[in-house]
Amino acid sequence: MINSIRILRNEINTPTVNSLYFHWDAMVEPGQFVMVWVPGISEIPMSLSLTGKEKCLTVKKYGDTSNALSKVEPGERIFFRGPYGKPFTRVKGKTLLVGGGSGMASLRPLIDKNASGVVAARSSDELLFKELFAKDRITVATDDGSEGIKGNIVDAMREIELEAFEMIYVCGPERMIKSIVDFVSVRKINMELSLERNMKCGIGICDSCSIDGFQLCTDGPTFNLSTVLTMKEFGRTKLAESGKRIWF
Amino acid sequence: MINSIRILRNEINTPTVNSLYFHWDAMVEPGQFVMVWVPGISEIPMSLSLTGKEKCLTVKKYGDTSNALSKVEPGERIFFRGPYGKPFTRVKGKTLLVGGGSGMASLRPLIDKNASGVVAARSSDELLFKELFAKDRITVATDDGSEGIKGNIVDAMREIELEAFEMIYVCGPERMIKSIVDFVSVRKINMELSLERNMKCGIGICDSCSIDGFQLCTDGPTFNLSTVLTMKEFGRTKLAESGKRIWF
Amino acid sequence: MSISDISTSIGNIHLSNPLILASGILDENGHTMKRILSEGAAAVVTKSIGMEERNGYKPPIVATDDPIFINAVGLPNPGINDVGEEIKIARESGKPIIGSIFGKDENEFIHLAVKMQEYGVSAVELNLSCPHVKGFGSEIGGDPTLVKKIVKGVKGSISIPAWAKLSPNVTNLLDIAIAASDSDALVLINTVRGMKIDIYSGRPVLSNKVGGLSGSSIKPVGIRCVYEVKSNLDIPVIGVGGIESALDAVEYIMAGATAVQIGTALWKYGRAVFSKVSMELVEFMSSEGYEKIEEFRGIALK
Amino acid sequence: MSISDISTSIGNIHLSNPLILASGILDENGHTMKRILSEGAAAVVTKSIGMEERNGYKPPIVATDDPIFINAVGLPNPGINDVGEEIKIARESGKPIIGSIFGKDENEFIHLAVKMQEYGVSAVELNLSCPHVKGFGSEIGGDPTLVKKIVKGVKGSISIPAWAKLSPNVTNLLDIAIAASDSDALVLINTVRGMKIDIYSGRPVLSNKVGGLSGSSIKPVGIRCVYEVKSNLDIPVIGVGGIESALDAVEYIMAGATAVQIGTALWKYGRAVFSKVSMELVEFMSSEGYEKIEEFRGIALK
Ligand SMILES: Cc1cc2nc3c(=O)[nH]c(=O)nc-3n(C[C@H](O)[C@H](O)[C@H](O)COP(=O)(O)OP(=O)(O)OC[C@H]3O[C@@H](n4cnc5c(N)ncnc54)[C@H](O)[C@@H]3O)c2cc1C
Ligand SMILES: Cc1cc2nc3c(=O)[nH]c(=O)nc-3n(C[C@H](O)[C@H](O)[C@H](O)COP(=O)(O)OP(=O)(O)OC[C@H]3O[C@@H](n4cnc5c(N)ncnc54)[C@H](O)[C@@H]3O)c2cc1C
Ligand SMILES: Cc1cc2nc3c(=O)[nH]c(=O)nc-3n(C[C@H](O)[C@H](O)[C@H](O)COP(=O)(O)O)c2cc1C
Ligand SMILES: Cc1cc2nc3c(=O)[nH]c(=O)nc-3n(C[C@H](O)[C@H](O)[C@H](O)COP(=O)(O)O)c2cc1C
Ligand code: FES
Ligand code: FES
Repeated sequence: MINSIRILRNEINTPTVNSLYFHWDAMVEPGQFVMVWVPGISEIPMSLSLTGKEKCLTVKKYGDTSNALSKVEPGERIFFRGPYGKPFTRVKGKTLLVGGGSGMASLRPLIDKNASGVVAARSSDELLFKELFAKDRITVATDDGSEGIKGNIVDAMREIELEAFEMIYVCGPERMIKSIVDFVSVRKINMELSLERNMKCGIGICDSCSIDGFQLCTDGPTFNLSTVLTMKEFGRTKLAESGKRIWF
Repeated sequence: MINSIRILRNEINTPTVNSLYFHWDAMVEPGQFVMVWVPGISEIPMSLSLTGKEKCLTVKKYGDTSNALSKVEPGERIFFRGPYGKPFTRVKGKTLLVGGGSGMASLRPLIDKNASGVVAARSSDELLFKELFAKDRITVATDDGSEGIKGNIVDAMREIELEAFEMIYVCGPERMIKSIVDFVSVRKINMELSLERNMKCGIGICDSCSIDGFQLCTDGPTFNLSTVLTMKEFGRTKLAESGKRIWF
Repeated sequence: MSISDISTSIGNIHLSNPLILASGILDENGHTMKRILSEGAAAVVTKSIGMEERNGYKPPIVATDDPIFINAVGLPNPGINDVGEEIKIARESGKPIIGSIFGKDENEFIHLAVKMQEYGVSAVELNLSCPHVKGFGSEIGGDPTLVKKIVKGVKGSISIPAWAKLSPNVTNLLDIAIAASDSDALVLINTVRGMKIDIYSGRPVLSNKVGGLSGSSIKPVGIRCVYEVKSNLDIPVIGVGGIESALDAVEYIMAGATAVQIGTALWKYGRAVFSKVSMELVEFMSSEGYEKIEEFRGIALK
Repeated sequence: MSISDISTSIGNIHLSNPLILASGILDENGHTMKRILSEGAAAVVTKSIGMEERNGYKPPIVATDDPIFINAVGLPNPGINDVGEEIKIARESGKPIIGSIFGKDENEFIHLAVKMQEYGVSAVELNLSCPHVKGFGSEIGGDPTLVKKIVKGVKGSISIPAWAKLSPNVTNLLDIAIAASDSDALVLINTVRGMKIDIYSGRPVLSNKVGGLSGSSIKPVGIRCVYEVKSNLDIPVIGVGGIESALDAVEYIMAGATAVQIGTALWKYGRAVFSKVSMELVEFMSSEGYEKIEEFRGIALK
């Protein structure tokens, strides 16, 4: 079933990111996503960046679909199906949220009084949702050094005592996640990672999001670190639109 | 969905009537029926003659299908779908059950300490379920006078103070019901009548059981007296297997 | 906002709402049709009527397993000579009665259509598509030459409109639709050939074994057929197949249908389905800001 | 009672249970196929593979509304040259891999089949029936002459078995089945042409507009096709369409199927559907007193 819901407001977060707010009375948990259809263009996976009664999609403009989506105006409709996917595991203690690219979108519902954040971007104005963390709980990295540490997300993580957290949640493009996984490797930490891959069906049918025989859309997108460490395809090969195996 | 249930026992009630007992955990109310399929032969409507946890079909042997059905042995399966139809309205006070032909089958679940009965048949050995009533609560009529009143069911009803009952339930072939309706006409009594007509689908689709635009299988088979009195087709015309209007 | 107008017209036949009772469901008996019309259907199509009385198949004539609904009724009908009486009763409603007919060749169809016109029906519907009766189904509805001949013959013999009802059980629906395009409207679709086996008896359920699948399972097939035909031909289409709610009806109308027919949904909702769907339609239209059906008819074709 | 044996064979291909993953569902990536085999499928059919790499259609590629499932994936595939690697990974499972192929003529099919044989598949499945890709669907699968030529050509060029997968979207399935009867088995059925329109946007949902209906809605069509073919031809048939439980599988087997394929049910049950159905099948057989599948295969045909 396709939900068609009029949005309440369209908020500009960064020059490349907008957030669309709307009411949708479905049970959604942090880490889950929907397939958003932009009629006439395409359909793309989007995490829910708010999971209470008010829901939100936080859209980074990459291509045609996300650009069109980011322009939806209050009162206009968005079309989507879901929610899909396995949510993050919730914990009681201190948490660290590590997001790159649009990754912070899916981590946003996890921001609470126990959460610290690591946000990375190319430059200062692209840092997403860093203002939602308490000042002393946020570590920032930018490629160009315009804010925080000059460097990538792993450079930011080096500054932090990772073992101090009950759970570390990570979300971002596979290449970024790969560098994080290589960095933490077999350290004794609890980490869940939300992966991103090409998705066509969103419901475990089409094989386009698969990794080591797991379907990201149904077995994931969240996986724990030890599962990711077993994945032979992770960070190495993925499927092109055609299904052809390609190397990162 | 077709239920396929093994019967527990097959009881001979009269030379032409058998009862098949089985467990079926469905909610059924007196007056409702099922469509019983005898693979390779046909499918016919049958009332439930017990509606508790143990259910029962009471089968009068008319033709191929009912004959085959009456021969099902303990441990063998019967196949049926349902329950279908509107049940009789239950009342608190004294009731009178009037059954002819196999009609007593659908009335049987209504037999309780408040119930009196009128049972009619061609001859003594065809009187169905009369033994289930208290001796002083049963009126019997036979065409050949071999037991009770010599005469038909209306002759038996003449002997009874009909106004004394909270509800009179009637079941039998349309011709018999017609004579009862003509007899009681507009008397001030509460009466519900379960009609019998050719049924093919049992679910309000095929029009073969229709009477005055009502479908017996979904609007009935039970109707109250005042509705039956408005029916122009009742007792006059019915539909042949082809759908052709035929006269009684 | 003014209240939405759900009326529509198919040629000169005006309908107070776009909902017509489909052929074969509760439309043999005149009183039944009259009651359904009084309870909200805008028009009814009669059971398909042939030259002679026919008993149809023995029960079981339906195999159901919600939402699956398969029937093999076998075209029971009183025959054209006796159906006049039923149509007369149904006509007391004052609403349009459409006479559905089936035959094995052009001459039978013409004879039946002329008789139906005599009985005062508003249009005839040519059943070119019964999926489970030998000699009347795909043998006719799958042959463009025969379809063209029948439609032409009937059109030349009567003055009331003739609708052609087509089957989805063909390799190329468009060929058949083109062959039938002399008619005043196409009715899409009849049932999809299907079958049910009971695994505890090991037997096909329907006495005829094969039957026609209808109801919600075939709605995507019906929508596809209407869309395909309306994308290619400029002829009124009446949509049928799996309509249970206004949302289903709207889907057909957006695919290009002028009106719709409802059959199997009576299984779930009874005769009340017509008033239910009408009410839902008014609701949908006013919440979406549509005042007339024309405003959204065929919009998915663009 | 001894435990029921649910193994079966299609020609020389032995299956530990009668459940095969259908083509097009989770079978592009070698690791995916391997995992599904390790979780209970007896064999997998690959995604249909063509001569060249193809991206398939843009999303939306599925339109779902339980139990309705329509897809227009558009035959995305890496192309025959690159699929060998995936098959190699899948073959590590030790279970049979069936290579599905599609082409636009005899020569393409032969080339693809020969390549598949080189990759070590246990059989090829000729997809003669994709309902929504121009040039590869009914244009081929609806033409008996072409079907005959392709099947003959392929059979003459390889030594492994060739199965022919047919479409239900034809006027006369039996004609096509006869044309394909040189193959080692028929696979029935591919999806039924269908479509979904979203009434709030007024647009067809699938980017390709028309797609293929699969899942429980088409089971009656699949059963009918298997029954129709097995009533007339003596050739092994593999049943596919809407199987979600052992009861569905048994229905196909009673209609004459030697084995079955499962696709859309992964939507509802995930990869676990294979072990679920296997367990249910053992249960059904032991409660009904069947020791082997042969005891009830085709009993509805009698
Ligand atoms: C489970 C899941 C959840 C997601 N949640 C969100 C979310 O909440 N917010 C959000 O903005 N995005 C999210 N994404 C990513 C989003 O689906 C893509 O951004 C989207 O598919 C882009 O589509 P497009 O048509 O606009 O761009 P395309 O035309 O597909 O791409 C345009 C260009 O951008 C690049 N590109 C596309 N996607 C990404 C990406 N994810 N990372 C880096 N480069 C990319 C492409 O390679 C291409 O060069 C999520 C993805 C997944 C799998
Ligand atoms: C709602 C409903 C509930 C019913 N409940 C029961 C029930 O509980 N027990 C039961 O035995 N029957 C019941 N019947 C009647 C039963 O359906 C018929 O007896 C059955 O259809 C006969 O089928 P057959 O194939 O055996 O006989 P057929 O071959 O159809 O008929 C053989 C001969 O018997 C005659 N005949 C058939 N049915 C009747 C009848 N009902 N009355 C008089 N003559 C008849 C026929 O006209 C024919 O001459 C019920 C009918 C309805 C509509
Ligand atoms: C029980 C039954 C009988 C039918 N009989 C006829 C018929 O006589 N003539 C005809 O043209 N269509 C007949 N049909 C087909 C319907 O008119 C309709 O085309 C089909 O059922 C799809 O619509 P639905 O899903 O709303 O039922 C019959 C359908 C059913 C279910
Ligand atoms: C998403 C999807 C993709 C499919 N792709 C193919 C394909 O590439 N080749 C093919 O022969 N059949 C394909 N099919 C058809 C299936 O193999 C199967 O015949 C059909 O879906 C019916 O089975 P099911 O109801 O179990 O899914 C596809 C079906 C689906 C749902
Ligand atoms: S997106 Fe299709 S399987 Fe995950
Ligand atoms: S038996 Fe078919 S409508 Fe009643």
